[in-house]
Amino acid sequence: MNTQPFLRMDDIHKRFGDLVASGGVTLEVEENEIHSLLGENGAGKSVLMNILCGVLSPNEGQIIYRGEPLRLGSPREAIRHGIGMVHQHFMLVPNLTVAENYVLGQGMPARVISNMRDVYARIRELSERYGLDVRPDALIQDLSVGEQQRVEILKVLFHGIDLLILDEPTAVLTPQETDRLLVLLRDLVKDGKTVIFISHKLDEVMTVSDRVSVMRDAKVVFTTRAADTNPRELARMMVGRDVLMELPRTNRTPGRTVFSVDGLSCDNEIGLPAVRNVSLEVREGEIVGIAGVSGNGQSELALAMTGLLPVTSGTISLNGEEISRLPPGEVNRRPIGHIPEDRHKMGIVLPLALTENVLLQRYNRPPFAKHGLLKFGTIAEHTRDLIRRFRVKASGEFDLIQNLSGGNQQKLVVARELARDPDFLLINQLTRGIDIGAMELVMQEVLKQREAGRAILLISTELEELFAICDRILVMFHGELVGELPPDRGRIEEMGLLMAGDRQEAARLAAART
Amino acid sequence: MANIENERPRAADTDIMGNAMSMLVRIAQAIALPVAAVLVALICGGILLSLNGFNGWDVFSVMIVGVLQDTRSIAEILLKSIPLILIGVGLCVAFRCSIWNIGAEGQLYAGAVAATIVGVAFEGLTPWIYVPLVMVAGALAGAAWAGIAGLLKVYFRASEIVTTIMLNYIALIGTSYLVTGPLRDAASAYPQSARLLKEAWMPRILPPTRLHIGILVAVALAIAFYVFLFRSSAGYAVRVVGINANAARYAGINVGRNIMIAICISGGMAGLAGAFEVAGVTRRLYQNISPGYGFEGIAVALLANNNPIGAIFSGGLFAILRSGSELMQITAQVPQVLVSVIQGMVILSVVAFGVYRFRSASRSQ
Amino acid sequence: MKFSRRTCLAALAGLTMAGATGPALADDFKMGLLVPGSVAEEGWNRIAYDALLRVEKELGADISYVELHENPSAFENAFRNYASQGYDVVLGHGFQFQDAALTVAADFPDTTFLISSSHVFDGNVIGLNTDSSEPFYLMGVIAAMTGKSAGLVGGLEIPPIKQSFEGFINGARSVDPNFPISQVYVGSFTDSTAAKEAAVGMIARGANIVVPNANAAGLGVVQAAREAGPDVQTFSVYSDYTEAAPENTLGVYVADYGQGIVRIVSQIKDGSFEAAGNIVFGLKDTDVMMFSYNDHSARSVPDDVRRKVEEVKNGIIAGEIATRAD
Amino acid sequence: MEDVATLGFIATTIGATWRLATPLIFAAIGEVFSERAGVLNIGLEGVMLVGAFVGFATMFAYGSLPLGLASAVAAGAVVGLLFAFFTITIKADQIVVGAAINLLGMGLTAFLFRTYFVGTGRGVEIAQPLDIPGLSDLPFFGEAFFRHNAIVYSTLLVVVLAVVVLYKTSFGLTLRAVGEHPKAVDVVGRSVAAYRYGAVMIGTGLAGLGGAFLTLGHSNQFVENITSGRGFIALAVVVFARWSPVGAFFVAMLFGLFYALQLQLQAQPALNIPYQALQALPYVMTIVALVMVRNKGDTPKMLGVPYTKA
Repeated sequence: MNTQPFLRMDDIHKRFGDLVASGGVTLEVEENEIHSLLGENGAGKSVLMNILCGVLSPNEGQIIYRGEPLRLGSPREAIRHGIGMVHQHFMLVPNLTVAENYVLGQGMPARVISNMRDVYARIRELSERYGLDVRPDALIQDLSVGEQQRVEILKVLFHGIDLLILDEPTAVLTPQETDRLLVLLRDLVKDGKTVIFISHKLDEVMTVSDRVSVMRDAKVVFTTRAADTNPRELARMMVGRDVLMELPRTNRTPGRTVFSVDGLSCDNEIGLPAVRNVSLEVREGEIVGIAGVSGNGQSELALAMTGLLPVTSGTISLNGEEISRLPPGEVNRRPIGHIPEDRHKMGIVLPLALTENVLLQRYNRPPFAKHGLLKFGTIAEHTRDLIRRFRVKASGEFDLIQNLSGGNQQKLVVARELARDPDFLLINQLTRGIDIGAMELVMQEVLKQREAGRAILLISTELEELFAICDRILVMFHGELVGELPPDRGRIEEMGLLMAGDRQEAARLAAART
Repeated sequence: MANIENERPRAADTDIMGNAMSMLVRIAQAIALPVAAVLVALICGGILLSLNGFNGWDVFSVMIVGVLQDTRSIAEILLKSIPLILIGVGLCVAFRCSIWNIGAEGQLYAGAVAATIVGVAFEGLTPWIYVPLVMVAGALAGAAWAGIAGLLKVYFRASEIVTTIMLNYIALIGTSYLVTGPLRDAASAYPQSARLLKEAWMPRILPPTRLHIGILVAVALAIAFYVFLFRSSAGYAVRVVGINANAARYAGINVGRNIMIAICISGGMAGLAGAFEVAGVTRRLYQNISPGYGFEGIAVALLANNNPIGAIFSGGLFAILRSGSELMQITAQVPQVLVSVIQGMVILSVVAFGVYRFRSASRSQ
Repeated sequence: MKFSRRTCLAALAGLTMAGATGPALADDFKMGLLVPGSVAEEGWNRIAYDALLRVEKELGADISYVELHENPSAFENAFRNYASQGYDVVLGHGFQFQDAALTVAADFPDTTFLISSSHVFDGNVIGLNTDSSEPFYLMGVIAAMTGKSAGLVGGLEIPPIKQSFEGFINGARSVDPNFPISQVYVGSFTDSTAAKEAAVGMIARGANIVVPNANAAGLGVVQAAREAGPDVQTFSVYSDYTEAAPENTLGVYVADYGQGIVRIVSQIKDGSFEAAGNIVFGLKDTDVMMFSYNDHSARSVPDDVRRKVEEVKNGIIAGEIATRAD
Repeated sequence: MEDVATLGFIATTIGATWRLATPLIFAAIGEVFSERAGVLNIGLEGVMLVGAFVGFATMFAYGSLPLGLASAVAAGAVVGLLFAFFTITIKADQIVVGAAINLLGMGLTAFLFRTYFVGTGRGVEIAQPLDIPGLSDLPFFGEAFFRHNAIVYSTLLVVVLAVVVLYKTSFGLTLRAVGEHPKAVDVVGRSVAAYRYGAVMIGTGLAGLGGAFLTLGHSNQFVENITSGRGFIALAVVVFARWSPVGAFFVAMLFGLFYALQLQLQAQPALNIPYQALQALPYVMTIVALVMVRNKGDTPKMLGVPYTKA
């Protein structure tokens, strides 16, 4: 009976033009297990899972599911076979309700939607069974990211799925929410479901999985039982060599205060208060971290600090100069660097060349411009220099930046900002979406800046990143700074409570520790 | 935007031979696309003619030979190309900034009206002052008219597509009012303005033809705006705003100001075109002074891939099409409306070829 | 509209040679026409096109026309194109062609430039005017004698249209100084929908005579009259389109511009043409300007009115009645 | 002199309003479908011309009003297919292709009209006003509301149908999602492209009908450029109506009112305003309206953005 596994993806190939996304992947998943799929960005995890849920079709290879070959023409067919996926970027239409999202694409197009009452009832029932707290009539755009994820998971359950695929589900969650999710996944397995869990967070994978597969360079290179491995081994399999997660750094006494914020408040784009009365200071040779679940005002704080969002009250000073009322063009003229949160949204201009991206904030002043005209010779030389120093993989300085991988794009952004020789460097998500190799390089570069006496503020949702390089970590919740901790992995639970806004419990924990 | 081809300036000190070669290849590609597109459109037009009882081949051969037969014909084409190049170049700047200014027609009228008001007002002024004055008046009025749409976009986020279309109608109706009312030539019953003073006329550069200095101005401005867009800081800012407004803000570029700059440049160029029409060609303001140059300019910019230098050639091509269509009707009685069919087809085939090229480029990556 | 390879090549050869050797070469008598809009429209542009066709038929001339939609900058070039190809007569159909013709005329003394709706007279540039205020004056008389109130729907506010309306008003007021008349300009020669609604509005407010002067858009007015039933009447102006609303058409004013043109052009052709000034066609030119009644109208014009109109007409021809100021 | 405020004047104006709004209602509601699915079609003017011409030509040849209207809808949909092919399949810029469609529509209808209809001079039989017993003869209300032809009344039907299709069917739900978050539609196995084709063709089909109203429901002749800018006005109506079919109906009525007032007020000799000021009114009001409603962020998020799988 059990000669055939529950699911077998056999020698799957998928190419996009010359890019090989799956180069003969073979993956076996047993029924009723949580099977984690680990891998760096670009290793081919998402493509493989998109093939499994019918969004993409493979060039070669076959899928055996419950002993039968499975040919999927569309995600609808996958759902019919009981395979569903919770995507990393939610597939929820913001101007529709939860229930409308659930019935989206179901049934004949000409069907008049009349059974909404049944849909509501079913949603309520499932929501209660798994303790998900989802209201069927809520508009998606009114929900928080965490709520939206619960809506997504419930959607898959709503469609009666047996094999559930989750693509990096914990990236947007607090540690507590993550724990809750992991418990939920266990419950689902108890109910007879099978889960494929994509992640790059080793600790979660170790906690939740029955088995783990590691992907590298578009292939599955390693599959094992979770009990038989350890994080170090998994990390080595992911990058193909040992990874040093502990970066060496010197003990250094911070110098004078370079950058400080006092009582800062600002509103978000739609006019709601986003940052409340934030005060902090960053000194020479110090890396200050801001931890928090995304959506707690960090983005607005970063924008406000660089003049991109108007400040409603409070002051920002750089080297003693008050800059909170300056327009961004003026802030740019100060020795301040800013690595933005979402490089595609603001850090780079995709259809332009590397040179023209390096030019970005300094397009109108020496050494790149003179008498209003751009000096391409100087710009090109500077760009070549950055490419060399930061090992950016590009065919040349005139290559379009959209042809570069995410990691190389980020390296160029980091390179550009560091090359501006800033006294104060603001980093919002240093390593988001880049592979471990690039991660190490950029983290080391930032540490070098610390050695050189720069003041650095690192906003991140990745605790690993913060613990690795920060001197102290502030925690942000609902627009406020709710606590400060040293970068001590032993206090991660305390940090999680602060990130969830539970100051009392965190304080109790801190008290108990001493 | 359809396919923002990226201008990639090369540093002088890199491989010169390689640069020259790749430059040639790029130029060849840039030329091959519009030429192929125009050929396809002409073939479609020819088929349409043949289906309706004309001999398409003969019609087109008459057209091409006819429009290029002598100095005067060529001068006429150049004359027609002046407004098309000016408007096309201006729209290259606007489109590079992702501003869909559909209102060049109205801005042309605004320029024509201003040029007329100035052009009939100052007796005894020397042409050395008067001619530039008329040009400046036209350009400023066009820029101001476009600026209304710009302000509405920046302050009220009103879609410039809609506002510029509305402003077209208002400009046309306003001109109709002016030539039947306040600006009407007192000496005539006709809805036309008084003749512009002789000193305000655009000097002719190739007598006895009507070709005037506008062609030199248009070409010079095309080159100037090429330099502006691809070689200057200000033009870089305009382009970044057009591609990614968030990145522009991040870079310290004032998005609203650059939207205003781009839309006012395009409006100013259209206004200048209007000034050239009244002061260089008709010498009076009529209520229908433009046969749709403002709309044609959109196609001119597109065919040029939003490159001002390219707009010189695409503007010239559209002028040939237009002259040719008049000749086509004179000699072969082919309805002139066919020219808008051909223009439509030119646009569609440019789009189709452009996408093909874009796709093959991305495959090779 | 067949267009053969042979004629095309001939035209091509003619063109090139004309360019090289000047106008004297051409043997055949040739006439060209510039119209400011589509000859496919009922009304103004069509009149000129019909005239051109008659010149071809009756005088055996080679003809050609070009439509220059709202395009003043192209006028001069078109005149030059024709003149340099040896065309003997070029008709610019509209006052707006006048400046361009004057500019070109000096270079082509052998070509006669006729300009419609213009009072110009300068060497070989001669204005031709069809004074539509005269027939419209008659319509005004009829309206005031048989109707309650009248509405006039114009295209754009340009002299030929303004003058015709002035004639209508003067005619009506000569009968009844308080006769109510309203006017609307729809601002377009193509928007027949707006023209119709303008007429519908007038009818609703009591007008039982509505008269268009808006080229193609004018058809909307006829349509409005027809839908309003037999009580509302209109006139067919410039050309005869009685059949569009046979029961609602009181009369037909046909400007047989062709006849007038043929007359002038034949004189030019045989060299007998001597102009002493610009030419005005009026009711006196009975071959050119015809006004007739439609007996199928539901409210056919009664005989006493017809007699009165005949009197007025004679008065106009005799110059005793001025149909408009100036 | 007549008083502007008389009941007769108001009744006439209201009647004219609805008739003048009718082509706008069809075109604007069609465009709501298209834009809700993320496709901006500025080629409406050209499509309406094609509808006006094809409807007229069919009626001329076969004398059947239903056939004429149906062929106008079909012709509009065919032009929509062309537009959709370029913008959805080839992923060309929607504004550029729309501009080309306008040129083609204008040129082709004029070219064909001249080649085949010049000199025919004859009109066609148009849709007759319905005589509704008891209502058409009512004072005031009869003139204002109950003396229209079936095409005018069908605008009400179109609004209702549009609301039902857009908000009460699976198709409509998916269509709205396509303009907002196409990937979400893709992953549930519906083809984004197919929905966009559908939305565009519904839009152009209705625009074709709007055009046909001009030749088959109002004047009885095709005239070159008979739409006289109504396609562009319809675009403004959609923005003003915040992409709602019901809104589109009322905003189109408002524009109809401006048109009607313009024509009616001109005929008032007592009013001493240059008629051009009245003519400019609808366009000025559009701009004022845009400023007043601001951009509330209910623009379909993916409007104008081609969708690429994965």
